[in-house]
Amino acid sequence: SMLVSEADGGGSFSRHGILDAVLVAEEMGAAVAPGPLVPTNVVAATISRHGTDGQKAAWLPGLLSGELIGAWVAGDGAIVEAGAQADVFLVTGADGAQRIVAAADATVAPLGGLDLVRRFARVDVPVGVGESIGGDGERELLIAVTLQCAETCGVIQRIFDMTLEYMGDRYSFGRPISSYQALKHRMADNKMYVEASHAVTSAAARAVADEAADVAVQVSAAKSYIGALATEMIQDCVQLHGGIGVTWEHDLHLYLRRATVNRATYGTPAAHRDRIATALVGAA
Amino acid sequence: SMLVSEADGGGSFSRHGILDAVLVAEEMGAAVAPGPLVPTNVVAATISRHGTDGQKAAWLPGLLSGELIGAWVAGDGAIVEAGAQADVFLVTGADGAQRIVAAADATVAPLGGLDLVRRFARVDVPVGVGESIGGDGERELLIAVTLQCAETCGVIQRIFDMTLEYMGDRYSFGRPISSYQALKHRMADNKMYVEASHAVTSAAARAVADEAADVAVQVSAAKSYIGALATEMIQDCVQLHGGIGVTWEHDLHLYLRRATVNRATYGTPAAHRDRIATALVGAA
Amino acid sequence: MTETVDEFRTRARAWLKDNMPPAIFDPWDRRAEGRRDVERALQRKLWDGGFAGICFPAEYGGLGLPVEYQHAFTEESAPYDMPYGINLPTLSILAATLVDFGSHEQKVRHLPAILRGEELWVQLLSEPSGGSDLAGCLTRADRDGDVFVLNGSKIWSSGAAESDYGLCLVRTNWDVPKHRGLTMFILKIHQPGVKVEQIRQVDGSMEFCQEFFDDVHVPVTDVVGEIDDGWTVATRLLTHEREAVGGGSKYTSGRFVGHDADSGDNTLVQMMRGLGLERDAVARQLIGEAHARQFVSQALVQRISRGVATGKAPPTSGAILKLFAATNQMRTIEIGVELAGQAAAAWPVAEPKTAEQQLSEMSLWRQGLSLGGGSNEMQRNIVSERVLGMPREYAADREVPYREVKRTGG
Amino acid sequence: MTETVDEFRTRARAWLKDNMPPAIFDPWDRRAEGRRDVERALQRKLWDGGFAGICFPAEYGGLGLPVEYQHAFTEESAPYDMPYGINLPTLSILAATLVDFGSHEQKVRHLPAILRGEELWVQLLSEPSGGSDLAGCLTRADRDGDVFVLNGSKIWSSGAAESDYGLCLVRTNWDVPKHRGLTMFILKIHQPGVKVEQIRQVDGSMEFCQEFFDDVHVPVTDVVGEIDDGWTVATRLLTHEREAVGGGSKYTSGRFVGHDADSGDNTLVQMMRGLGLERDAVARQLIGEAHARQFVSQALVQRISRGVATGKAPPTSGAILKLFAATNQMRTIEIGVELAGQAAAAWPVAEPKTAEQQLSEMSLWRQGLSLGGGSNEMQRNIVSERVLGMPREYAADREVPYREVKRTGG
Repeated sequence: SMLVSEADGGGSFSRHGILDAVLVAEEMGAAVAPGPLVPTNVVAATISRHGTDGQKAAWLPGLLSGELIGAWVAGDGAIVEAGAQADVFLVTGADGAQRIVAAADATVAPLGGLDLVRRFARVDVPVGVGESIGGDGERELLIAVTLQCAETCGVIQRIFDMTLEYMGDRYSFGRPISSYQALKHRMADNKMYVEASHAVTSAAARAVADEAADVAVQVSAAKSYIGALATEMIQDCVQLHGGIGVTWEHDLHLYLRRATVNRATYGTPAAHRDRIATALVGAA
Repeated sequence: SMLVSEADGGGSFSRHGILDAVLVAEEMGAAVAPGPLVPTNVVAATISRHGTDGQKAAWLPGLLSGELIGAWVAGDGAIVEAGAQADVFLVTGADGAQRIVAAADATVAPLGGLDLVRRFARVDVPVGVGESIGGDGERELLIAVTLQCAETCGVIQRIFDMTLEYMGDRYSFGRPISSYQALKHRMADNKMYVEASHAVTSAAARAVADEAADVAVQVSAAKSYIGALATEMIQDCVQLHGGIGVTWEHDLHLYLRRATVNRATYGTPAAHRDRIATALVGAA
Repeated sequence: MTETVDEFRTRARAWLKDNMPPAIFDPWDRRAEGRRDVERALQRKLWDGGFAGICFPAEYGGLGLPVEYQHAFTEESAPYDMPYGINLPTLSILAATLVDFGSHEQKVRHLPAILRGEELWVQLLSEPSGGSDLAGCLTRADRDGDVFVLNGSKIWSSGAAESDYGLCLVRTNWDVPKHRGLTMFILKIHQPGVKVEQIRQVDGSMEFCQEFFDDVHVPVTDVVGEIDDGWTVATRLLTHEREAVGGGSKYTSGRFVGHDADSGDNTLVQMMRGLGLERDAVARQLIGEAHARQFVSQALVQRISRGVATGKAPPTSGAILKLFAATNQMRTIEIGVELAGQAAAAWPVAEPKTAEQQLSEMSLWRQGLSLGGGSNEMQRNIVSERVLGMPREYAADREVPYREVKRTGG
Repeated sequence: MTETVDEFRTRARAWLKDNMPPAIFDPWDRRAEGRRDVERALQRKLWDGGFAGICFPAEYGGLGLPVEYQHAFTEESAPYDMPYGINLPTLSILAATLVDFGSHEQKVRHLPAILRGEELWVQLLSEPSGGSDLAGCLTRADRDGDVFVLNGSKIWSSGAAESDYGLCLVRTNWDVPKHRGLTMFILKIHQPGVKVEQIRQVDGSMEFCQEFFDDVHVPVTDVVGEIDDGWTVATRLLTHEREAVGGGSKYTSGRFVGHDADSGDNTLVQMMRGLGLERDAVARQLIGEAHARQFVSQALVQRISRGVATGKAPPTSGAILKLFAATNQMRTIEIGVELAGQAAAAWPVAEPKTAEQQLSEMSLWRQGLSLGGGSNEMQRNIVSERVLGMPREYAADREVPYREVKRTGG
């Protein structure tokens, strides 16, 4: 993982692991890759940052090699990404207290879900099991949301490129559909959305890397901007594809599923807007 | 007034006064006429429906002839339409109890406002003054909102017609701007909005006339649909007019002012959406 | 003496109570397997009870009554299950077009059978290469004496695999501009040379089909309208489609018209309760908006239908209804996804499905109504050009022999 | 030895503290009467302190430094009042175009004067009949020896009445297609034959003007670029404008660029507190959205500016910034109206105006940024055609002698 310090066996291509992880996340989005992007990164980062030597020795080598899978149980554990695949859980309580819990010590119930390859589970962790570890869930959330936004950027960039190409190839009424002004204007807006999404995600990633004073607001700004915009933009691209866009054979729906799941998890856009409001005018 | 029974000196062109009043309201909207449309109608309707013979004799002839102006003070009286011009107030308390109060018995402070011809005032009515009258403010609100929506329909219909004509006359790059597909599609949407606004307002007016069981929801549906849609549509028409659309000389801003004021008063769209939610899932 | 609307209503109420099963609340159940046979039987019941085809001509098996009678029947039928799927497309689009353009023999042969639930029909207009450009079709019919020989392919036909007949638009003349070389045929689906393949949609369902034609023989007597004048028939068919999908057809019987026409409003309320969001101020705004839109939708159908019926609005105004229905579906499902929150991502596997799961899966298919039956873009063209009279869009294929026109992949 | 960015920043911080007055929080005050003279004086201070024209060529009075120095200065200047109004249009559009196309003599004559705050400039492009079609201008210049004689009218020039010079696009040849018969002139505003009328906007303000030209004599030496090649100059001017209005120009100094570029974000927070809505869940959603958009806006400016600077993005990408800035302003003001609720309709008459009154009046002018500096529609054309390479829109006036082209009222 790029979020684990070099001393702990991790490493990164640049000074800040998060900036590299963001690039990987974008690639995963572009390919709608299945891998547990967020959970393993979050768990490994917390163990590297706050773990005892024993905790590091127990889990980091496996997490770094990919032999072990980590998952993050926040709040009530109703929807935990990779919960049924995980070997180890980072559990964050309502009070922010964190524990490392072996999967065998928790009760796991796999869930159905919209994403066909990335799975979720309900995870119930009994009181008192596991070992205490530092951190309070906030930095975990910032990392999770930043990576998730980056992945969604990869998704919408790919969909945008795919749609632009399709519009040039497809003729209607003797003209390529890319020549119709109403559609051109929508693609101009979509281009703006894609660029703006990349921009705010990069800014959020830099804020996480630099531990900027306003990092929480910057990360929530990214999620609240991108969350519903991504699904709306993909739906517009489905529309621009015509009937083929709603068939199983066309990949579009895989991207729509991923973007919808990313929108709904690690705090909805609405929840993140409320976090921003808290920063501006205090808690509700 | 068309909302006063014939026995009380009112009268209407059809069985239901509200349906005729709606037509008048639309005309007023199309002309951005100044007259106190809602207040006098609401006050006269309540006196006709619930007033004693004495109250009717004291106020109705004047209200019907236009010699007297009525205004409706609901809630805290912070923003009362025609408050500074009124001779008589219908006051609805927080508990729904209603009173008829002569203007001289209240404290009136004129306000500045967005509409250049339709004015508002702060009205403070001392406890205990005035005469009790029936009703609880609910039917008053239904009449007010229905008339207001009808007026806004007149506003957006006029703006739509004006814009469509302008687009045919105006050339850009050697073509009338009405020939650009991106603009045509926006006008198609605008046409749909205008028709939908007329439709839901007519339905609400019929529900008020028939005292339908779901009248409250129907009226709130009209307001919550039309409220922000009207201002947004007018702004789009400003945009379609180009620079001339934001000049004082062009009438567009008069309509925008009226639509904005109608949106903001007698319950915001948000307040009316909440009323609908109450009907569906109970009070908040 | 003619029965009044009120008398008709009273009689219908009693008959419905005695004959029709209770309504199916869940709109998703109406897409279940075997549903088509259920609907054929329901339609047969209506026929036997004398309530089928209320606005269809009496000469061809209908009741020949004004639309007010149909509205009354539809209102009374709300508590009961009805053959909603036969409304659209069979009754309101295909049979409606036959009423307008079919020969006397064609009407006698098909309309009563349709009203008895014996024939389900489908429209065969779109082609794989064509998209919105329906007149740009490449499926061809070559005349050979008293028959035409069809070759080509059609796509996006709703439920063709389980249907009996189609109206099929094909090119019969390549030397004239595209709108002038088309002919509309009645086509039996299940016959040699016709292969039907189902298309799997994003939500896993199989509503649509693609058909392949390999030397299919069609008698000249199955031409609807004139040879090479099929576009006139197709235009009327599309007008009926817009009205029907928008909810304004007089030929539909029962409240649910079009797939998912319920727009998920009930599902949203159910979900809000299930998630305990009744007092959440933001959720209340969303449900309030969705519900308001339902009222607007109904009111708009009334306004436009009346406008068209009385001649105050042009017939093309049906495009406004179609556009509203489709964009309203987009917005309502978006509201659902927003309401569902985290629950849109994953759910306990359960039967019946939770409202969140239904909504979330439905969101994949959100643009369905915006694409089928003429895309939103086509409706906006129609509204701007034919309702508002704005200048026509430049078409590169106008007044050019069709064989010279540029096409996808060409 | 060259000063590093950090050294420059430190020196700037100290100088600003000692010399510049505190920032004006309220963006509306920046439109007050007399503001232009204040800004001329502020610009003069920058000049005297050696901080004017950081990215302008040293040869013409600037500092000739890379953009990082300007960014550092802008960041440091945040707490202080700056000549924001001179940034746009004088420095970032008109002076920028002079840098690119002016002759050596023109630059020597005007650039130092501009950097000293002595010359305010204005663009004279739009015409009453023209709208977005800037090249379709009808103002004419006829050559008479060493001078051209101008006749016609320009409109939507920002603050022309209080400005000194303009770049004015006029038609010098009617026998060629429209883009090939234009010439760009330096035009002194206050001279015989030029009449300037102010236009009253919907919010009562008088920012824009219309100019009337009646036999105005302009020396040939005031032609910028080549005669009949003014469209090349205008195109570059428009590129500078998009960058500047979008917030990505290296020639602006100080954070507020463009009118109301603050987008009312602070006003919204102020209003929310004033109305006691801090705990209203719906209001919190709105303020959260507005604030998030501010971050997106800033991040987008950075991304696109860097992309253009490094050649990764085409120069026309400035259109994305302009479109975002304008649509963001639309949405932010709409959020304000929604937040204000009933208070948007009427208010106690007070000085200073309440936040609600400001917002409400500002909403009348909401489309200002979407119209000025190239409408949103033009930006969408540019993004789709020149950034994305989609096919060009059909123009009825292409390759036709301009005197034959159809025009408004023609």
